[in-house]
Amino acid sequence: MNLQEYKDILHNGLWKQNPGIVQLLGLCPLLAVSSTVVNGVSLGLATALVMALSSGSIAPIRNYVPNEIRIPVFILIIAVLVTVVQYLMNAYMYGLYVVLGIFIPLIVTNCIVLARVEAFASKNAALPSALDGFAMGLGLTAVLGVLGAMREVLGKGTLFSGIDLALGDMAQGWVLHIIPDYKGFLIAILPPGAFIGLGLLIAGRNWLNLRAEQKARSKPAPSIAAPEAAQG
Amino acid sequence: MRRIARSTLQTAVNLVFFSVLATAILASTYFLTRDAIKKSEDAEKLKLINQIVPPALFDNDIIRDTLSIPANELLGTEGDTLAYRARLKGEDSAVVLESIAPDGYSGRIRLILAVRANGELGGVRVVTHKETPGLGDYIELTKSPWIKGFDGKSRAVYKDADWKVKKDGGQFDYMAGATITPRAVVKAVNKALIYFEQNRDKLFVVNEAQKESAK
Amino acid sequence: MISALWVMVGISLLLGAVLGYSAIKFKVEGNPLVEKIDAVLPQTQCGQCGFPGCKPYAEAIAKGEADINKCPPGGEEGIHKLAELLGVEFKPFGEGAGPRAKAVAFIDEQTCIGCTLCLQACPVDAIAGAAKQMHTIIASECTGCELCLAPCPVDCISMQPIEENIGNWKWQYPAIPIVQVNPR
Amino acid sequence: MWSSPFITTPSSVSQIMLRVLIALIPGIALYVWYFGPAILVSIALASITALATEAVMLKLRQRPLKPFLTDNSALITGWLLALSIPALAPWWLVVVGTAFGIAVAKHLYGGLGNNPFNPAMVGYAVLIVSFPAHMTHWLTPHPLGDIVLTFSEQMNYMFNGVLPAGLTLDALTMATPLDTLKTQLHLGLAANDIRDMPIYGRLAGKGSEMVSIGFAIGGLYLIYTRVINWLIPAVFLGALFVISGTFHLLDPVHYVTPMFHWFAGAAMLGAFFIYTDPVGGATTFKGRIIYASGAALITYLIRAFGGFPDGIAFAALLMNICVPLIDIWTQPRVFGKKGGGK
Amino acid sequence: MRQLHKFHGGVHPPTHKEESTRTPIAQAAIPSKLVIPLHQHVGNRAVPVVQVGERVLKGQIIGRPDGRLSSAVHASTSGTVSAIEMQVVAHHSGLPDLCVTLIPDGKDEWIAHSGVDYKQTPHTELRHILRQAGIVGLGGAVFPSDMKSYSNKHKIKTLVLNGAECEPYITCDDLLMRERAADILRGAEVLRELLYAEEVLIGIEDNKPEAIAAMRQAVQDDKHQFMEVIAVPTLYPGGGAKQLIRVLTGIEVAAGVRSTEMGTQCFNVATAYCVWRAITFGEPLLSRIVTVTGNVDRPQNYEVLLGTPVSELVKQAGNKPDTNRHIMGGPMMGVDLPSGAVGVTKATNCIIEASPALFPPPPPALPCIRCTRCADVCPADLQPQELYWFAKARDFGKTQEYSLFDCIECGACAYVCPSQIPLVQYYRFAKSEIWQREQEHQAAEIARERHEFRVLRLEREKQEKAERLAQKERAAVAAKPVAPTPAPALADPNADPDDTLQMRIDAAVARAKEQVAATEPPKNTDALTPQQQAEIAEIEARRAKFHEIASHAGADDESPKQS
Repeated sequence: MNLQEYKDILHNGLWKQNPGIVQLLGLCPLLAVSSTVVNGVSLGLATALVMALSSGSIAPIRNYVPNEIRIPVFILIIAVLVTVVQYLMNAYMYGLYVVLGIFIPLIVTNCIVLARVEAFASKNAALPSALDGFAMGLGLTAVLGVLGAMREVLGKGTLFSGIDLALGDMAQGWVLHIIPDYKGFLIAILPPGAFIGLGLLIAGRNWLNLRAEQKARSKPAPSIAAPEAAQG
Repeated sequence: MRRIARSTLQTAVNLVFFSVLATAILASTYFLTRDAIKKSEDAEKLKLINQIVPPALFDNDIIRDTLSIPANELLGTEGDTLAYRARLKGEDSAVVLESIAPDGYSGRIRLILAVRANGELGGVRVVTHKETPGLGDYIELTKSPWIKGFDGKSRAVYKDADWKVKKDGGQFDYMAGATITPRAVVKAVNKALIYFEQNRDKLFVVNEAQKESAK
Repeated sequence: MISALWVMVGISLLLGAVLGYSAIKFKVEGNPLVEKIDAVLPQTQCGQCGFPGCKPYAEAIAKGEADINKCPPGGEEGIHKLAELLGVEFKPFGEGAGPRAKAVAFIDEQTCIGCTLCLQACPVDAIAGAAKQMHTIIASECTGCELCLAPCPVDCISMQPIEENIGNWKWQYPAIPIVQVNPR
Repeated sequence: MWSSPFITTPSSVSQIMLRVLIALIPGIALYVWYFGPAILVSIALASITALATEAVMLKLRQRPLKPFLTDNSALITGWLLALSIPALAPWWLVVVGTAFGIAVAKHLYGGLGNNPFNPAMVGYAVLIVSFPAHMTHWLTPHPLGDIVLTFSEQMNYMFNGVLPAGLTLDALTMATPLDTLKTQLHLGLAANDIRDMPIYGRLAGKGSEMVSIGFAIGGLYLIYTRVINWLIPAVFLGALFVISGTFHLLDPVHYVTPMFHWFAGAAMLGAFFIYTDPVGGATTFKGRIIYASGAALITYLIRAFGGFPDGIAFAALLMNICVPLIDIWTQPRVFGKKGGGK
Repeated sequence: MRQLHKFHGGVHPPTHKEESTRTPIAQAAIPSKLVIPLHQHVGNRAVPVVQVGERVLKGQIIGRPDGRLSSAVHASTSGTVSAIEMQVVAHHSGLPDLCVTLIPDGKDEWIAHSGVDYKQTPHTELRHILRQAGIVGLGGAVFPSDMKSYSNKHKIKTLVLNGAECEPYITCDDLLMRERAADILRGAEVLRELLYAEEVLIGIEDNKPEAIAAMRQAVQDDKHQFMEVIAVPTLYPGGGAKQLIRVLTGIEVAAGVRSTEMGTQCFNVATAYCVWRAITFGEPLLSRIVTVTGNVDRPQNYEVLLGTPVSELVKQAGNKPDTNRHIMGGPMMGVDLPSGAVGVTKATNCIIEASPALFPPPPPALPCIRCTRCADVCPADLQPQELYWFAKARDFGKTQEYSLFDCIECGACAYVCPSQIPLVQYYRFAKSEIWQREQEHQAAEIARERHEFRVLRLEREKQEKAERLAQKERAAVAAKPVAPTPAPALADPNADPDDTLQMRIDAAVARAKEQVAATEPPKNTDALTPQQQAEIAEIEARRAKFHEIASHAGADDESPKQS
């Protein structure tokens, strides 16, 4: 594994195969908790942590797991890691734990976690696997953050509301009121806003990609080989 | 046939190995975080209570100084609820009650309210509700300060007729277009105060369990 | 705590047993995917994909050894069909590997010496003739694969594009002048 | 080469849409008569917003402006939206709703003809979800309100949010007849007693019932000029009548008469102008029956049991989603073939 | 009064029939040249049987029918064949097809011909006469009438005679019925006999009262007992065969079903007229009635020799300078002719001279708003808006699911479309794409089979060769003392060892090069034994045959132009 390959892994997770807006995996929590930046980023980071841990821990044992029980064992490991994260959050970030609620345990069933384990960690060494899991998680976090910001600003006129839940009381004053005396555009906060926002994000990414492609076509550039996309 | 049996056994043993490993990890995390979780939960509860019963009003362990109240019509409850008692230097200062307003626009509204020993309201907060977002949800403190209008009110000053929204001739504000929700809340708070009046003596009784834990 | 452990052990014993049993019992042989891919390919048997015929290419795709954009006679539409069938992304033809205009081979009979080399090259037996006798392409059977061009020692075979006539003429896609999307 | 047929009827999309606009006029006239001219400002504002949004979106999508700006479809969206929301609404309410409808519900789906949902109803849904409080301030009809705002006073409120001194919104506005009915039923009153309240007229709400009649007249004109098919309005009103009638007969204390349901709220507007929107509507004969009766059922369920006072818009959107499926399953029998559908 | 039925949909375009019905049918002048396409009918193109420079007589066959489904083509007047070549014909594509150009000598000299008494003649012979006379459906479908005039073991109850003529502008059948009703009915009687039909129903749209009256009079005069003239409501496309059968009998003939299977058959009135002329007088189909209307001074019906160039025909009606195109057929289903030079064919019922004022170019199409006006008027009960949607998206599978091939391309949908979408064009596009795909698919199937067979064959040959070698060895071992082995057969080139083959090729290459250098005649066939010459002749014949197969591949009507 050379540096370029690590770079590719990062590029894949954050942009090329972004789970949120390219692979469209794990949309249920994505849509449900992205009503504010803090919620979105927190769940995103929790997911990234789980993904890095699960990919990183499954990769070294991948050769010892018989094929018949591959999926059960993977799920088992993911479930354990998620529960550990859940306990930790319950203990040390209780406010956030309450806000994110059911979506923390639901990380287990978030298909992006299993998808990366299956597609990448079961074929690669521990370090790149952990990086891949983390990069994918970061990609998801980025989408959650941006979507959360869009919805929060439009819906409430604030940014980082609830940041004290994640970082403690000292962060209480960090909330930005972007638009003072804002009436609130509720649909942005409500579930439809999540769908519309995600649609716009996907469109935006495709547009950027198309533009980059056109630029590349006008002056041929060396194509970057990338690991195959995970499907499912 | 032997091949199948062997494969079956092998796979089962493999899976058992992994699950025992997983259980062990889980168990250890559980024990490591158990106390911290308990502490955070209590801290969170205290935070909520502090909103309606300022810390200056009590010096007891209010989280543990509880009384179980069976289902009651005035409180709108349908099962046992807990009342938290605040005491300052041994004197009863306030009680925190749970109440349910059954007739919100879209279902029940769960409230907690603090009543001071003198019958004044320490404050009211909405715990859960399903009112229309943007219309009936101004009863939440995060959306509007409306709920603070209850602070300091008592049945000594406001008679039954006053415990209504202004539109119906009472004393309480409401927002145009959403009157059902505040009506329900005002009604529920008034009934909870009546309950307090009727059961005042019972509410502050120190039960045995409390005595034990106070030691 | 202990009970939790027993539950886990019990469940994993049971599930592991079931999985181990079914892994042997319900093993699936063969690969129906190859047939499906082969049905999409145009059957020119031209070998332009680098495989000796359509079926071998289909097998290679099914195994994941070959890209889906290696079949010029199938055109972009063929790639789209393969992409859909396999659930992968569309991949355009590489530089200069695109499909050419449909054509049939034609033997210049004045030059043909009747060597039968083209007969042996033709994957669909579309050339009629025998040794020392001049050969002729049966145009209706010719797939336009061009495999006969190279072996001909006297270069008497050429590809003749199929011209448009009343018989094979097609209605054009109606042009809608109103949608003037600038080519981007 | 030019291909047959070489002749066509002189009809055009623009003309069809214009007829729909014309058909809205009787209802609007009665609206002005009973509720004052504020609605005209709303309509004008919605029209300008609709055209401006349409133009911007066309430009962004690199489509020619002229044929689409003159097809009158954007105007219909604007007018229907303005008629669906309270006339005495702040100006930005109309603007946000119309712009959202045209930009998101119409152009992001591909513009005229490609929108699965009725853009006006999407705009309405967004508004009622986002700004429910503003969507409850309906003007009191002329014969009821003691205070009548002048035109300039209405404008002042819409654009500056300032009411004449000493007046509150409460004094000028009221809940809709459907909303009032719902509230009062909630408070335990019987339907009959509620209907005796002064805000109700012979059929439904005072004033608004006349507006409904105006829309019905316009709708009949559309059927007469064959701009719309008679089937959808007929089935919708018929189904609404049957459903509400059944409930009314079973329990007259809690369920009002079918007539009330016909003339209250947006039922007439929906029957003739919203459900008949061809783009998102069912196209087969059987499909239209399913579509319209489904809309009637959803409308009634929302009115009688739901969280919103009226259900026309949500019924339209929900049935819009079902249209592709309905159309697939109700394909008519092809000439000479046995059996229909697939 | 007969109970009439209805078909779904239909439109009422302005008829424009009055213009061309004011004067009786005129005889068009013999033009300066005739361009007679050899493919004027459904089926295989006729094969030319005359030579350039040959003098032909009126009624002489110049193209013989080729194959079962085909029809003869005749010289419309006497004259000299000046060319047999590819020329632009009356077809949507604007592409050329094989035509015979005839320069009339003005004598209009008939070839010897005579008719038969149909009652005394076997049916097979009657059909043969029709085929040799080039009789095809003159309503526009140009299906060979001989193929339509037997019942295929089905019991035919009703013969429908189509005089509806529903398309605007066209009045040729109207005038024919007014002026030649008796012959039409006699032709119909022949067809009825051929089909053993119980009754003949003659459907005429009620906007042609004179024709109805004339036909009724003729029925009475000739005492046709199985015939009835029925006025049907004027509604386009009521003159479509399926629609007329539906209106008159209530029977719906689905796409892909022969009407004979449903017990009916339908002929155009003009076809019936030609049948009568062909049987009783031996006159082949040489001319037809053509309405010349639109942007001309004197709209009128002409009896026109087949092959008359359109521009020469319209000159007789007084063409106007602002004419920008000629439409063959009606405005709903007609063909925009690629040029005025194309000859009138058996399908040419009408020539509409179009000007921008008369037929303004279509305005730009707007998106479909699913108003379903098209579905309301579709006579085939289709959902044109769905078909359009899928055809536009090139989702051809879906178009077939929505019964694209039941579309009769009547144009009613496009006529009413408020968005001015060229719907029919989309359907034609989708249909021709599907046809092509179908052909390609079949070709791929055949190629696969042939390839698999080849692989099998090579395998087998290899095996056989090995076996033969083994056998030979055994035989050699066994027969060594007796006799030398016979020389190996030279006939099987595959059995030759590769090196000898290579040697022979090299020799051949050298020979070929020599030939080219010496520019010898292509066949080095001097000094050959008669046997060799016979062999060569046989090879040549085979080659010619292959060549023919090769050049006719794919399209059954392609000329041998590849060589």
